[in-house]
Amino acid sequence: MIAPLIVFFACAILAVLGAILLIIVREPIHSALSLVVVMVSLAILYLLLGAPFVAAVQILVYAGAIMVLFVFVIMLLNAGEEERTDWSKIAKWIGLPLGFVLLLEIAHWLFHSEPGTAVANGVAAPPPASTFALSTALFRQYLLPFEATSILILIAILGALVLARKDQ
Amino acid sequence: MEFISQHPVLVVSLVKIALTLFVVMTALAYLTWFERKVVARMQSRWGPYYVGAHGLLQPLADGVKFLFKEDVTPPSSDIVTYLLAPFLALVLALTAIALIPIGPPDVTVLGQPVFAVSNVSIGLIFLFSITSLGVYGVALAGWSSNSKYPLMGGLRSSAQMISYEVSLTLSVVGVLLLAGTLNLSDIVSGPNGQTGYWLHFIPKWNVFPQIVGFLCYITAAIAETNRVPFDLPEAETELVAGFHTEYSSFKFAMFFMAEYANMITVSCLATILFFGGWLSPFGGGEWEKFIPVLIFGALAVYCLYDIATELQSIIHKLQFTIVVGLFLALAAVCFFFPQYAMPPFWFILKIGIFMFFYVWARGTLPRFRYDQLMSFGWKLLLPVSLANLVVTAVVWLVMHP
Amino acid sequence: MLILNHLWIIMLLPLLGSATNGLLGLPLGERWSKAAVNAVGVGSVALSFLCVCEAVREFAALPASQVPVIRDYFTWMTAGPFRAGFTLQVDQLTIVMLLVVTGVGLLVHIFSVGYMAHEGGYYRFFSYLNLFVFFMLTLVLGGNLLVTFVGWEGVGLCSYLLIGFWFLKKSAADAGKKAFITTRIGDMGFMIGILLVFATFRTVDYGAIFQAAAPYPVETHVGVITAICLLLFAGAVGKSAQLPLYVWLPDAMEGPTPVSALIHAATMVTAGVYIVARMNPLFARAPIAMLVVAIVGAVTAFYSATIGMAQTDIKKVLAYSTISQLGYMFLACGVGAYASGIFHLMTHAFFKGLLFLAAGSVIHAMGGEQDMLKMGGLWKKIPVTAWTMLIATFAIAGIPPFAGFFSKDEILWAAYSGPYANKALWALGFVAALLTSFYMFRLIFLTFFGQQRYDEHHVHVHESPWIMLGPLCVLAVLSTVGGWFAAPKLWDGPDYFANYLNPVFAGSAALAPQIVEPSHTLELYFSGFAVLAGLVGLAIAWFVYLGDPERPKRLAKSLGGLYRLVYGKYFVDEIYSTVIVKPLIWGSEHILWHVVDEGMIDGTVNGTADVARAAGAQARKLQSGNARSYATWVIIGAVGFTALLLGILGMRP
Amino acid sequence: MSIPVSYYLALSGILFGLGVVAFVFKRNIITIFMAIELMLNAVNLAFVAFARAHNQLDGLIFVFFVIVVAAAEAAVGLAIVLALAHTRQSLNVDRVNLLKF
Repeated sequence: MIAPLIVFFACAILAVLGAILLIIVREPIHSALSLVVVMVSLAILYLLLGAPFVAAVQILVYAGAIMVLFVFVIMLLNAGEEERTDWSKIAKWIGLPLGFVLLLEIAHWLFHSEPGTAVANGVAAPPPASTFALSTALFRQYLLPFEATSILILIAILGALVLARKDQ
Repeated sequence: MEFISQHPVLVVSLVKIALTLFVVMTALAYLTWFERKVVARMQSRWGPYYVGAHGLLQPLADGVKFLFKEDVTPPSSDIVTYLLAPFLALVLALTAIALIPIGPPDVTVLGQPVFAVSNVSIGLIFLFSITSLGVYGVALAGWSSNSKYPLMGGLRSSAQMISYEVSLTLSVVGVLLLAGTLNLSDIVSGPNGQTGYWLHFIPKWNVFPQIVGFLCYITAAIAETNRVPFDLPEAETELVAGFHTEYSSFKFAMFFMAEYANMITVSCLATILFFGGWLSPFGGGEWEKFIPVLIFGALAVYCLYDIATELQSIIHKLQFTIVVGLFLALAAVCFFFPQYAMPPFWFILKIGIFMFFYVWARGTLPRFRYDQLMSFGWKLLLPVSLANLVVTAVVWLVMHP
Repeated sequence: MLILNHLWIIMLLPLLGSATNGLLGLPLGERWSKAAVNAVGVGSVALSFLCVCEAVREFAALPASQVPVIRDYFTWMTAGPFRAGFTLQVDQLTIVMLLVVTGVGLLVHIFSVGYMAHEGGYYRFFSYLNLFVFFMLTLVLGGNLLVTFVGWEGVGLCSYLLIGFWFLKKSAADAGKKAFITTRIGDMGFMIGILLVFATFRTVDYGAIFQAAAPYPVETHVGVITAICLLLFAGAVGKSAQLPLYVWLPDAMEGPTPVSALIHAATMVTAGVYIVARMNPLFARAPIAMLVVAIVGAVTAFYSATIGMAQTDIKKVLAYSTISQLGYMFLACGVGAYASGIFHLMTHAFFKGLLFLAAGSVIHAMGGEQDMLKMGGLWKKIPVTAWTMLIATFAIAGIPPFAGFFSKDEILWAAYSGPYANKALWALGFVAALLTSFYMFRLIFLTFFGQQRYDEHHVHVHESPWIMLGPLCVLAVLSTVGGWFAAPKLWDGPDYFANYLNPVFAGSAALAPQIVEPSHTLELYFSGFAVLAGLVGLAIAWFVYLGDPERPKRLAKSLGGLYRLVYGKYFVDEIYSTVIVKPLIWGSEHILWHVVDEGMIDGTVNGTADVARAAGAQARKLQSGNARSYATWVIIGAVGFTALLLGILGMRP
Repeated sequence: MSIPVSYYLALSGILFGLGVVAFVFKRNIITIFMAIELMLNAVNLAFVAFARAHNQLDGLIFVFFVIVVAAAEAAVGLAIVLALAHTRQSLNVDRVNLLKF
């Protein structure tokens, strides 16, 4: 079956295109949409990687909540096209090239990091991660960090409230 | 032929998809008719009456009207998103339905389960993730129209959907605790699903232990689908038509269908989670097939009586004879293939009840004010569903040491 | 085995009491009067006492094989080979100490309810007192030197807090500081001792130490064990107010009287004796150290007894008497009669606690007057106090059959005939005994007999409430019968107390030089002598103070310089202040402050600051305030780092 | 047919790099936030890929934590953006240089 490979490359190309689109478009909401595209394609990749639950959560939380929040704020502030000011010379002349350098570096490094034979899919692949096993790990082994994140969320909510209040 | 036998998955899936699409589309169309009829009765009117017998062809006429209306695209709009929005809305709404099992997973054709387009192991989460994307349709429509009212409508709806999605999800978790699975058909007929009885006569449906959760769910569901009394995104008295003000002809129709598709989806979910899905309240004995037979028979008889007395024009009489035939055919199917017909029958019956509930609410309830909406969602619904979750968890722990 | 398995309960209760009173005391005291504070303060100690009783019962049921009971609750600190757990240990010695601490502590708490009733900072007082009990229990329960040391410092702290309880009174505050600083000198030695112990034996757990010490021979010259013993003894000297670090104890009398009774008579000051007894296997291997202990003890006993003779402040007299009695205990330890030392520790806790409480009652009756010359003739007015105090006096003066007689007699006998016998020390102790009886009866006569030297109209004398008298009576009974464990010795019977403690001290007894046990009759004679000394002291006191009132003055005049010397406490405080304190102050002002601090330290700091400021002035140019520039810097870092990784690790990390 | 894990890793690397570029290149503060989200997503992909490669769940767990942190960050960050927009009337980070000396 060649199907997984096709799916992978389709999603990969889609994701990269989305990322590039995020950079080049000027309308913030378009950037948001392209980011959603990236996320959805990543979710499909997760499915391919045998992590359906993570894929679902990726869409549910990332695309469905966080990005909606972004869109909402953009609409609320009615953010128009961004003006391409270049007040930071260093960002213009050094930052961008270096960014690309970093891109190449990481890609190159990661590409060679694992011996290319590691099976990620196909016949010999392990079965997809069951939700049960996942939850067991999350609530037994990683209980403390889990609780910590819950506290983090709480604090974040409070912080958001305090920050966004007008009458200060 | 041997192609079919070689690729059963592909074929059956395609057939299922096509069938589902057809059925759902028709249902959408006739839901509008149903709604108009019921509301009309509540307001002691006749409702659609002349296009076809009892206005049976009204939806068709509407469809044609939508198709042939002029398609206006506001010049100042952001064209890409403007076009994208309605597609997004409708596609997502239809996709969600594909996850709904309307019958037991063990009924198969060519070794493929027939009653669900796709039976995902974590169907519930997927369903929620897809519906959660539904916000984009509305929000983008509101934004891309690039005019005041749609923007407000979009803002409202996105805020409202985000707010109520939380309660929606939380109210379901209680059921998940009871069922111990995310698979929709397992929730209905799994190892600790909803088969069986309490005290030999109360069906083991989650609605009884989870009544609070159910109430939270149905409230949040109505809000999620932007229906009365939570239809602020399209509050015509304040925002003309809300987010789809600038949409005309078929794009508008897509939003319209998306809304009804969402209604169906949440009703299906409610049925599966709280009302035992396709399970019959009488334990599914062999005799039950007579229930639908009798019902359809009665309907057929009523139609015949109608033909005899009520209907004047010959065309209407003809149409109704077709309807009679349809009813008789359904009755026959239910009688001869009960194992294929009964589960969908119960399922659709339950959904029908929910639909009636929707329409009923629309016919009776006034609309919320926006701040009321928000404070209701955050200050009442969310805490209640949370409390329900906690209580359920505690009780569950006590009962399963 | 409830308590023995959960020894921490005993300690925890007073701590909880202290915390409750300390944190909630103010609101409690305001809302539900002082009853709540009392309930918490006394209740916690009472419960703790009950727990101790239970522990004693369980301990008694234990087979000898399981003694000492050692419970290691959690690892407190580890560093390389070093490991100190939160270890608690119970053996016979601990049992005795526990009973003394919680028992006397309980009585003192009850007494305080009456005595402090009209004081401000009531809850504070009880909070401190409970805290003290907690630390004292930590000290005696501690299964290794570090836990003990925690208690050791803790009781020091509580002593400081309680001496300075009336911190608005300058003398009290100063006394507190003095006590703290003086004891710190000893604690320094104690700490070094602990370090040396670890350096030598690679452990701080008592059991392990003694096992590790087993192979060491008895040192005839000054070796490492001698050094350890002397250093630990230095701590003991500080804590137990022996020569030359005794000066803080008399001043500590500035604190409330119950405090003096509990901390500065019954428990804390005996910690030194406890630690010496606890480390007896080491001391047994360091005869020189033992000799030092014995000498210090005997000299202190005599020396402070002489000072006691001339004091007129009733509590000061008791303070010096305490010092001298502690001297006895060290003498006992020094001559290897640890059991007798602990025995005297216990009896002393009874009668000295009683004396202090009674004195407190007297002061209470006199409305705060402490000068004995302004008392007199109180016998009829406050009979209960008088009787109990008289009993205690008999006990301390060593009149049979009261408790003090047996313990002190044992000590003197051991000093005369024990394995480490030393006639000179015995002589000192004997004279000290005589003096003791003299100044104690002097106190009694001046206070209760003779014509009254205060005027009725200002002071109206009244007996204390029963909440104060109750403890007095209990202690009176104890200081009467407390010594009868050893009574059978008189007719050559066993000494139950010594036998009970025997397991703790057997090891060191084995190392003692062999001696021929002198005859029992001789022992009886010596007991006779001791009693005689007591009676003689009584007689002299009678003669001097119950004769005509002019006689003491004439006596003082005739003694002249000697009297002034004694009356001035040998001017030790003055000497210390001129020889040590003043130069210290001068040095710290002219050298440490002006040169070191202002010159070097401040100079360095300011210099650094200037450099930093100059550098910052340049560096802030980077702060363009543009977020994207900052982001660029981050990326530069990231790229550099990644490049580094790639460079070092090559293609395949 | 099997896909080498390194493909996924390379993809995640590329996405991360693009995120970095976006972070420097974009001026709109909200978009910059999105760039951060993009980087986080890239990291998530790497996590999931590793989890698959070593057939362990820990990677997936970490993805959850990353998502949670991202949510918190988005909440606070957008609140800051709102406050900023109210005070400065601009979303352009070039115009917001409060961190100046």
